[in-house]
Amino acid sequence: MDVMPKWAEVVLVPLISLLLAGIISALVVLAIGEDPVAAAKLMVTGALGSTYGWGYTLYYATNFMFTGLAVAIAFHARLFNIGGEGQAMLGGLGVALACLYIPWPHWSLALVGAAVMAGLFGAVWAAIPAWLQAKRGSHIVITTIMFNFIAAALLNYTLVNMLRPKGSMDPATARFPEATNLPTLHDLLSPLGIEFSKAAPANVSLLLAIAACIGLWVLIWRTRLGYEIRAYGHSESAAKYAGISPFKITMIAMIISGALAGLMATNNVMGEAERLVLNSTEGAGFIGIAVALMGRSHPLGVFIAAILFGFLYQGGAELALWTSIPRELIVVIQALVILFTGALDNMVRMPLEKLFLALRRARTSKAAGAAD
Amino acid sequence: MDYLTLIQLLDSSLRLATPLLLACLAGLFSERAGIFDIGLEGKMLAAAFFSAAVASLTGSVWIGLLAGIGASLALAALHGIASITFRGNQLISGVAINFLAAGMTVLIAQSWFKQGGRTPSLMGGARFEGITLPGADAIADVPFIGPLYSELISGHSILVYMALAAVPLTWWLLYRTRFGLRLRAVGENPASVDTAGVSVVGLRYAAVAICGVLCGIAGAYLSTALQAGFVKDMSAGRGFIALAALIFAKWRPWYALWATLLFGLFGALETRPDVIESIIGMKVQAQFLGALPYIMTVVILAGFVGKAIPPRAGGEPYVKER
Amino acid sequence: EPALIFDLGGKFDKSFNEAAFNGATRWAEETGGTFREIEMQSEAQREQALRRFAETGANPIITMGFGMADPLSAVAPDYPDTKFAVIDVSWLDFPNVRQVAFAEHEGSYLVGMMAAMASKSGTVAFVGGMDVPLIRHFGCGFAQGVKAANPDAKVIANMTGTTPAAWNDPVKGSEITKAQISQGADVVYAAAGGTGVGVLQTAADEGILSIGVDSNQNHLHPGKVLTSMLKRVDVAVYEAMKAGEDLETGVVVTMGLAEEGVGVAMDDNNAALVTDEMEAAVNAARDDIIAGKVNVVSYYENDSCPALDF
Amino acid sequence: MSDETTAKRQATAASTAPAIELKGISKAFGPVQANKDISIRVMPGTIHGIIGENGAGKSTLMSILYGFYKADKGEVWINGSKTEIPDSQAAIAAGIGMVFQHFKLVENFTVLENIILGAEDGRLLKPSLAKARRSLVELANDYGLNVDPDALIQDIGVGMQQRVEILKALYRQADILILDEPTGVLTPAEADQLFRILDRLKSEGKTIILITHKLREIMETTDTVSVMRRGEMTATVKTADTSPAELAELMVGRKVLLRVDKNPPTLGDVVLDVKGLKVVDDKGVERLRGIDLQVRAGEILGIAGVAGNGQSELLEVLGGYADGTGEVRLNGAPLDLTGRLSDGQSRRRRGIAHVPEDRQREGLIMEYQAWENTAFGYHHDPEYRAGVLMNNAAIRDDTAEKMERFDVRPPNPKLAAKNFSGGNQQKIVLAREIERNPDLLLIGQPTRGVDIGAIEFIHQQIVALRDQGKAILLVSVELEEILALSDRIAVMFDGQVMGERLPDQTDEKELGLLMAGITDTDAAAAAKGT
Ligand SMILES: Nc1ncnc2c1ncn2[C@@H]1O[C@H](COP(=O)(O)OP(=O)(O)OP(=O)(O)O)[C@@H](O)[C@H]1O
Ligand SMILES: Nc1ncnc2c1ncn2[C@@H]1O[C@H](COP(=O)(O)OP(=O)(O)OP(=O)(O)O)[C@@H](O)[C@H]1O
Ligand SMILES: [Mg+2]
Ligand SMILES: [Mg+2]
Repeated sequence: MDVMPKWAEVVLVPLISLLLAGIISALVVLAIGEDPVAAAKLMVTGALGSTYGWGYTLYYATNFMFTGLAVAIAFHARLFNIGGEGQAMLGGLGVALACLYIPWPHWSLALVGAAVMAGLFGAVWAAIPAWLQAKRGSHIVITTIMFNFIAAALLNYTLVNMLRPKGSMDPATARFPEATNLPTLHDLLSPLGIEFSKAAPANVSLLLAIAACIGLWVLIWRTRLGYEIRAYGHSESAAKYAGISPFKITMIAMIISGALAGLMATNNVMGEAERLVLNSTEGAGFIGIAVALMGRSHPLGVFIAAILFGFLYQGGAELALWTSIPRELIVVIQALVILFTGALDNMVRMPLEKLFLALRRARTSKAAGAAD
Repeated sequence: MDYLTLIQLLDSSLRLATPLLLACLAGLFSERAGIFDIGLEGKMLAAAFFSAAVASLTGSVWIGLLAGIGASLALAALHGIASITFRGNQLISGVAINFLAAGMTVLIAQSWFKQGGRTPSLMGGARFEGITLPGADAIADVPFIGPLYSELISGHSILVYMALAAVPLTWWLLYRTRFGLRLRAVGENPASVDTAGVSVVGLRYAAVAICGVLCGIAGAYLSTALQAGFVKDMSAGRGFIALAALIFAKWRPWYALWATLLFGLFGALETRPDVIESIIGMKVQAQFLGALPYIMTVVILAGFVGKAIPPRAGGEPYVKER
Repeated sequence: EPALIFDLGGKFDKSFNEAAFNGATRWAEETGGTFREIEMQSEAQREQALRRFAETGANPIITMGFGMADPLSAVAPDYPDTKFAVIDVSWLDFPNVRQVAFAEHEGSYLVGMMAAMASKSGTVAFVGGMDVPLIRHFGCGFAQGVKAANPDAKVIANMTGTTPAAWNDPVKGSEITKAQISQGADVVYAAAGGTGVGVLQTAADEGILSIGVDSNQNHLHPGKVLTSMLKRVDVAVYEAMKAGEDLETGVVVTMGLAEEGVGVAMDDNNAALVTDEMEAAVNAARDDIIAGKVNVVSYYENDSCPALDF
Repeated sequence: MSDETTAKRQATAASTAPAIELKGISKAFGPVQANKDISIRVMPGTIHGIIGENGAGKSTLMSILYGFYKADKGEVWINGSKTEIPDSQAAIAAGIGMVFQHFKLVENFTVLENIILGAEDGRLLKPSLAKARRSLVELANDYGLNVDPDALIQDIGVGMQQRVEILKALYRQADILILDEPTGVLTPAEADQLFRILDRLKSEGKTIILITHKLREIMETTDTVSVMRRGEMTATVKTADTSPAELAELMVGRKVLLRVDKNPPTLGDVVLDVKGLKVVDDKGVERLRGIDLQVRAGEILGIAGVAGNGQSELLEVLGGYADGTGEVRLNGAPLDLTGRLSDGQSRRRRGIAHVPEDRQREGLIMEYQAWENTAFGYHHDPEYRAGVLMNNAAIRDDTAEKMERFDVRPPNPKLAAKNFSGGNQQKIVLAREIERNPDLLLIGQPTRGVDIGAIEFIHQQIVALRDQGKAILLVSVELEEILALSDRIAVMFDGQVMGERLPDQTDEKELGLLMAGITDTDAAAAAKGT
């Protein structure tokens, strides 16, 4: 039986946790001699106060949705995929190859082609650790960490020695052809008469990410495969009893996970940079872990957590732009948000539960009194 | 590869392995007690900063070491409060601690020293110097054992010897003392400890505290022994490698030593492409060289190690009453 | 009001970005002016920062690093009235962009000569940060200088890694240096950001000479740093700010030896280390390069180095 | 025994104060009121029984006495003086020992380590271990509690594990011993031995509280008995003054049939035919060493045996989640034992349903809601699916029906499995498997830990399925259950079938000998000898 009404669990607890994170962050801002109220205002208006701000917030959020979903689906099968970073790097490689070497007639086809390549490359990079886990018992946490480093080396090699245009200093590919450039939200929304900032990088792959959220929700909660993945995640022994193959589930879950991480490249590589640069993932794979954990591995939760992190990134950028607050402060604020909403949530929940229980007791005893 | 090169490689391996070993043992205590800790990295980083900062301010590396341990302990306490007292998600707490340390160290460094998130370079007594073991100079010229003793065994900072001593000590503590028995039990089945009348919470806090101390030493080793000061993000992922080594070592102290030495050796080999080339007989790409330690790890893991079974109650908060 | 955009390394990277910051600070102190600045955290902010500053009327906008080339080509045409300066880029073509490129290979060549002359063992070493072409460019010039001074000299080159962590891993820098010392190196040149701190420290501890990079690092270990390869980013930034809205754009400014954009650091800290002979050789080489009598090959020319294998 | 405890014992024997007195104990878990104002007195040197339905609050009450939970209200008096028991340490100090329903042992520790855990004599283990080893020998001699002190818990059977739990309490010199459903996992022989030990302890003046669902045990061993219902203590009576039927009624609030009613079987064709079945586990140990069995339609074949003699492996191979060698035929057609079709799905398609021995580890996903568990293993069935999707509405409707037919309480398809009591969890599994109308039902430990009201119901369902002409392979360590339900009994020992008997031509004693590995001829000889 639930002690608290659902709205309290879903809304009140995270809200109070966020508030606490905000208060502590404010104290830190104060400690380094800045004005926390102004800083907060700056973050909110900078990230949400204009379509320009939204455009950036959503751009970052798109990255985190993909990597968050990737970690989440693996969590459902009780697999801890720390390798999102490497899988996303490989996804970038897939996108680059697709965009550079195939003459696409239109962006929509290019997006499909690039997405397939990105997913494929990411999936392969996840499938190897999955196979090693399923067949050889090699702990997936170690192997995926190792595969991140290996991916970085591989990417470095291909960019420095193979894909870099001759004579360029920048370890990056050439710009992708015009035809592969994805429409931004400005391009998508202006035909509808909605004015959206032209400069912001949020693009059509946001829709892809949202589709991935919905698709994953259907997969996890509505399909037989999702049912099997969750069952395996909850209890391997019971899964075996029911005829669910651990090998199959491990492979499938990790392949989906890797493909999702790889798909991130449609946003940052194809949608934003329009070329593959060396450090294109910038730790989004790791942020994905925090996003999945905070979103409780539920696609809707991942969606919301991704937007929250997008907000922190963009708001933080605005802070850095307009104040002399060092960028490390943003990292601290992120840490506090993760800490309070993700790890110290019971600190808020426990007293709330007591409160609601007391309220309920009072109500039932009153009702009993009235009945007498 | 000649003998002296081998000695140099092993010497380098030992230095590189030391912070990994300390962090690995730190993780071992915590995880053996059922508290997963991916915040080793953050604790090490915080300790690296505070030990260097305080050593630089006071001029005494020992006070610095204490400060580093203190900082690491503070983060360990945070992890304890989140995951023991409030039964939070241990992974999330660890992630948060890593972020917190990465941000706070630079913020504080900047406001204290105004050198762009660094500490000033440490001089003299503010640094751990290598210790020359008795007789090292005398026998340095003796063939074979001379270099072995004077180069490889002698000449490290005291923290290296402490880390090496920590291995048998950890083993002894875990397997030969009451505390160790209870600690291992609480990671396997906390209810068994609880019904035996011993505090689960107390034991877990103790384990997390030991973890903090060891991470503190690891961090101090980075900034005050291997280096002479703090540079932002200087832990450079070593906490994660230590975690990998811990799984590699199947949560056992002696295996932890071998696993971290192996990682150390890989790291040392990476600095000697000439040696690798002479072994495999061809030139290796720089990038491949960089990836080699990680590839080797995967190969060894898949080929020889097999399944590692973590402590059964690991990662789960102990909840008596739902 | 001028604006300054730092590269991802952050303004206190003890080399490139910090030099820019120093130049800007000098300008601010001398003129009493103020400037805007931003440290970026991600690739996507490059364009964001450019537009932001352009929109709020900052002029000129000075940006750091080759990574800015691409975003700048997207932004510059949108703000024809704003003047941009970009450091380390030379291949764009916009009327409102001033490109400043440094001949790092020439400076590295000079310190390479000094290294070869200071070396007793005939073996010198190079430690790079992240393995990117720019760093190979440094190493390549260095190796050519070494060979010029001593054709028999051996150059050992190592990169720290393939991820951005390679810029901030002094521990690994130390270990690499120790490995190089055990191979006989007695002078080491570090072009590795924060990792270089470890290289210089270890060189000082182990009693060999080191060479700093970008800004003058001779003072870090007085008497133990042979010299530093100066890359006068500070001068470029200072001058761009001083020119203000009159900044000349649409040009590529090459800061080589002739322009004193690169050079070797000589001060009290290393005076005892630099022999007259060394100084003479360096000066002669500088004159020869400026006069075109000596050609230092750039790594970019055909992505390979005549004096060193990467 | 030390002088000190002897002195204490004499003191308690002399006084007339109750060994234990609980006054007005209340305890709530969140919204669940597990104990309501409970008072109870237990005199020293007696055995006091506690019975009650699943979830009545028995374990909770005892856990409070042992300091595992903290009561919201109420007092504990030990030997006539009020005692605060904030934690188990205090309970141990007050001379209380408890053997929990779910053992509290560390699986990968040795017996000895488990025994000293928390009761070490000093900071170092060596002396503690040596001392415990000596005490263990004494205790083994005194009570016949033999265990290998150096065996790992994970390597010994549950019966042995329980001995370790009892030894733990005795090692801590407990005067008051609480046993929570101790015989749920024991063989009759082991149970008998346990009760002999309890008698022995009682005669030494120790006080014992025994929680059990088995009325026979209550009648045979206790002096007084308390009945709990829905968190309240509804009655406390002298055992001599009551009867099983009365207790059963007090417990569930209605009359309960204590015997299974069944007609003689009408046998059909052979459904399951097993020949020379062998299984080797991942450690390379041969767990089944050539099994031959047949089960006919309309028949219940009961497999008796001490836990760990291969019954589990037999069920696993037949259920499709362990590999074996040999020949198994279902309705005349061979089953794949190692290949691609050797999995749970294929088995189900062939008409084999399986109620596993361990409902919480295998039969259910504890986090899944009841309706999801109803489809578990059958989630690919056409009626439960809509393309790649699950047909959730259909499954929920079906679940609601099944819950009603099987009287699952509460009949809420959306409650997670972990929130049902053990008995109701078992009913969910049974409903799922029986309602598939299988040709062959494999059923392991159908009533383990289940209260008598639910046992009655479950037994009826099994018999009803047989009467529909289905073949049933029943594995149980409860001899009583085997005898009551089976049409034929096979006894397993050490991976082999020791022999087959008809229920009306054998008794617990003969079966017990077979279960101990004493062969037919030995048994016959032994029988003659007596
Ligand atoms: N740790 C716990 N947290 C929450 N609720 C609990 C806990 N333990 C028991 N309960 C609840 O308290 C009530 C009494 O449980 P208890 O285990 O005492 O029953 P019981 O009489 O021992 O049942 P059984 O015969 O099945 O063992 C049940 O409703 C149960 O769900
Ligand atoms: N988390 C919970 N919240 C609310 N009620 C619960 C919860 N867990 C269990 N219950 C209730 O507890 C009662 C019995 O559960 P309990 O855990 O005691 O099972 P049990 O009968 O002891 O099982 P077993 O005998 O197999 O141990 C049920 O009525 C169930 O509704
Ligand atoms: Mg129970
Ligand atoms: Mg119970």
